[in-house]
Amino acid sequence: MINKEVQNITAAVSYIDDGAVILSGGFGDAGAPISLLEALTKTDVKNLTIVSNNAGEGNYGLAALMKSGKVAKIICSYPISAGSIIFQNLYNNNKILLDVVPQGTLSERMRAAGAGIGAFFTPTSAGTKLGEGKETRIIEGIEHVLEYPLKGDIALILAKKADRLGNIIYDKSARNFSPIMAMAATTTIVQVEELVEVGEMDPELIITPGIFIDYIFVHNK
Amino acid sequence: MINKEVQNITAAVSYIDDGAVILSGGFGDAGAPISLLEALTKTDVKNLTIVSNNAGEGNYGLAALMKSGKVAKIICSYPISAGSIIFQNLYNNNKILLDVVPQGTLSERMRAAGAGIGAFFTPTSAGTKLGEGKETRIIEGIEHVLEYPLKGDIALILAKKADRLGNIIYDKSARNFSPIMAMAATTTIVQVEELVEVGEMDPELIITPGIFIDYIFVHNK
Amino acid sequence: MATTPKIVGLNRKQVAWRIAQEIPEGSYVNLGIGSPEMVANYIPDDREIFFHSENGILGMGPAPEPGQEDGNLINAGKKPVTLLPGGSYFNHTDSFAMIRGGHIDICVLGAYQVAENGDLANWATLDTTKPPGVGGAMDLAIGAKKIYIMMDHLTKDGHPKLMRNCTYPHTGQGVVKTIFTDLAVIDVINKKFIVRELARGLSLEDLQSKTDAPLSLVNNWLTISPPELN
Amino acid sequence: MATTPKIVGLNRKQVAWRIAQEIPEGSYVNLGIGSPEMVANYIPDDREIFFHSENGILGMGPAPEPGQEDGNLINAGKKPVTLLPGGSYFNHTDSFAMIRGGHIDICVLGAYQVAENGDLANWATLDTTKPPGVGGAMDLAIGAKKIYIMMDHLTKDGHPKLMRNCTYPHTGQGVVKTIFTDLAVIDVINKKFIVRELARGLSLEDLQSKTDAPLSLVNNWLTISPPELN
Repeated sequence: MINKEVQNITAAVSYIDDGAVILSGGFGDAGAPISLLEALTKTDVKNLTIVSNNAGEGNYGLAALMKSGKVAKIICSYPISAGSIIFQNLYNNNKILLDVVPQGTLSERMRAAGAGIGAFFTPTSAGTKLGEGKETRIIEGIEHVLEYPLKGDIALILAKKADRLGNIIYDKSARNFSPIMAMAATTTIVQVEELVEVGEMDPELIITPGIFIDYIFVHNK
Repeated sequence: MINKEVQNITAAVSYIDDGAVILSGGFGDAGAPISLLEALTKTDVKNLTIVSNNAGEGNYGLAALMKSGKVAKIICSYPISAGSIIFQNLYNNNKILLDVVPQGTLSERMRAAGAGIGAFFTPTSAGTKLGEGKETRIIEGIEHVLEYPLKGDIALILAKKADRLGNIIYDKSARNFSPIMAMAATTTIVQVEELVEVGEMDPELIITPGIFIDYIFVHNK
Repeated sequence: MATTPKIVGLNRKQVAWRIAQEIPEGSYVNLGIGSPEMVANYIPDDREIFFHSENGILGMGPAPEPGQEDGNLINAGKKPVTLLPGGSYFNHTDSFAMIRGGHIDICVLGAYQVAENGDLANWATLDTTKPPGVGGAMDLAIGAKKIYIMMDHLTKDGHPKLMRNCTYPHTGQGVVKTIFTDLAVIDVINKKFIVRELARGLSLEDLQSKTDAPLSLVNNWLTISPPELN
Repeated sequence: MATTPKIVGLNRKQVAWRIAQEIPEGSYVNLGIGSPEMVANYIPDDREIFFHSENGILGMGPAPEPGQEDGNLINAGKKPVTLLPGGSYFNHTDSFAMIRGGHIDICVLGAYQVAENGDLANWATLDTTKPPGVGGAMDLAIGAKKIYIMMDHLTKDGHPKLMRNCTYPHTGQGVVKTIFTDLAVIDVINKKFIVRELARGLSLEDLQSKTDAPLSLVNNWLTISPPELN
């Protein structure tokens, strides 16, 4: 019988290796897998690349992981939230690399990785500093830039409920990047509030089918 | 107060002009907007291009529309179902143009139209007859072909329930192409079984938000 | 006595009010982070408008009552919001498909500068000591059917923000449709600034003196007549 | 007495059984229209396998009881199916994202021809009088992690189907992993056909005489030992 649940959080993050590209869910705190990120802080892995919309806030979650020195690079759309002090200190001291990607392009590049699209032309960033150096093409009279898939070794995401097969549902706007990151990573680890029986979730309502989920960590057990 | 419901089926199809590109939902009969297609048969429009997975079956729905002589061209993945007699007769008599597109590419091209993607590279059809004449590129060692968006003037789709704002849900595998076609057309007309009050549908369960829906025809009224 | 140097200008709430009047019933609207969020407060009661938030919400409602905040229901500025009946949730990629695919009717954004050809600069200054951050600005700029700009006519230092050419980094090229400032309503038409409304008592000459690019005034121009809002 | 010309060969059900044994627990599997659908009938009872259908189903179950058919719950062959507990529905684009994105572990397809380099021909014949139709075959061919082919070793006319080069139009290039025929189990390794199992009593020479491309036999080859299935 398939059971994707891991027994503890140490096991959940044991699948992450040095140098991994980690897709970290959430928009601000909504949907951020805080516990998984903090468990990762306690491991020996290093030289991580983080892909996430923001660069952490305060001293917890992603910010704590960055503070631990394990993050060599962050790929994100908006690292300048008022609370992103740890990131900004690291950046100012040249302790972390930053790649800023427009939010829709960030999301679409991960979708391309998950959907087997080799590259795509988007009008976003054409003619701007963020489009500099990229291949461009005029399509239907509009300048587009060519963007490539952004694939993760690991996705760390947060959800509301899972079953043992890895079917998951989210809560309100905490859904945000997670369904796409789950598709775009080789291995996806989800932190959920509740494990339910197989068949308990409405099949019309399952947002991420188990095919995209590898390990489930139930947080409030 | 917004109300996207039309009062009768004649009004529903009155938005369709000569030469329109119509995205017609369904996989076989599941999700096919049979009544809308048949109502269209009774209008004076002509020279239509139909985009649909199949080429109709029997004498009803899409097959009836083709039989009426209104369809100049069909873009589909699989027009050779056993029951597609009307299409096959038209094709054999050079009365209809056919463009065969791999099913995933058909769907992805419509998604690109709906999502503002200018073009995309896909490995599907590379090195095959269906990839002939297309721009190709080797990405990560794999040959890809460049595909362009497939936009509709009109989408005709079937759903289970709608509210007056155009939020809709589908039934089981009848969902298939409809959510994507609704995004990819300038004007989307949905045939539904039931109109429900605003707020009655679970916001987590709404598959196509009203932003993609222009007109609602309630079939079993 | 408190003084304000702009005796004829609209205050921020009045600019938000003016923009709200411009939004027809049934519109799907994205309001940028900051001042543009105020536009939602001034939509006429009899108009049904749908607010989109790029983090995956359509049908976003106002801030919740104190104590009713839900950390999983926030807007693009990461502030607690509510969902109206008929609202829905979707993932980020679908949300930006709505934006990039031209499904959002109107997006109201702030700006550092707008050029007469419609170029928009609102994501980065010339200060390179701070890390850059773009968020969804570039996607919104190229994606929404109409880009409305809500901004002060001049910078805090008194420099013009309506320019012949943007000196700040571009967010998008030729994307701005209309600019709503404390002093005027200005359309971008054929790469020119065309003034269609002026604050009470303001002349085109006054406005031109505060504007880098040349302005034209339409014949049937109006005076902006906002209600008192404090 | 009924006669069958292939006295050593497996029947269709036995080939389906053989493929079913090859599918590990937890696999996400797409079965092509036609004979490959039979594979689902022979999955060992203690193995949990998830069947994907390209029209937007994961966790597809067997055909419903007579009278329980639902026209909105059909498989890729448009035949009524059921949904198992834990199954889910999604749109066509998401379904092909699963396929093209390499999330399907195994896809079992029929074929007109397979070439020794793994090229697959299964969507069109050389008959140009009929309209073409490809369905999802090309997406499945390039997308699934492993492509298994279920086919007769020879055409009905006695021509080989395992070829040096496909003479029929390609579905995909270099995509086939393993071919299961009524006579053998053959892997495609480094652009060569490597036989690893033979039907009872069959020699490699017998098999080579029915095959266009050269065959090699692994040292530890096995005899296929299916149960009786009629």
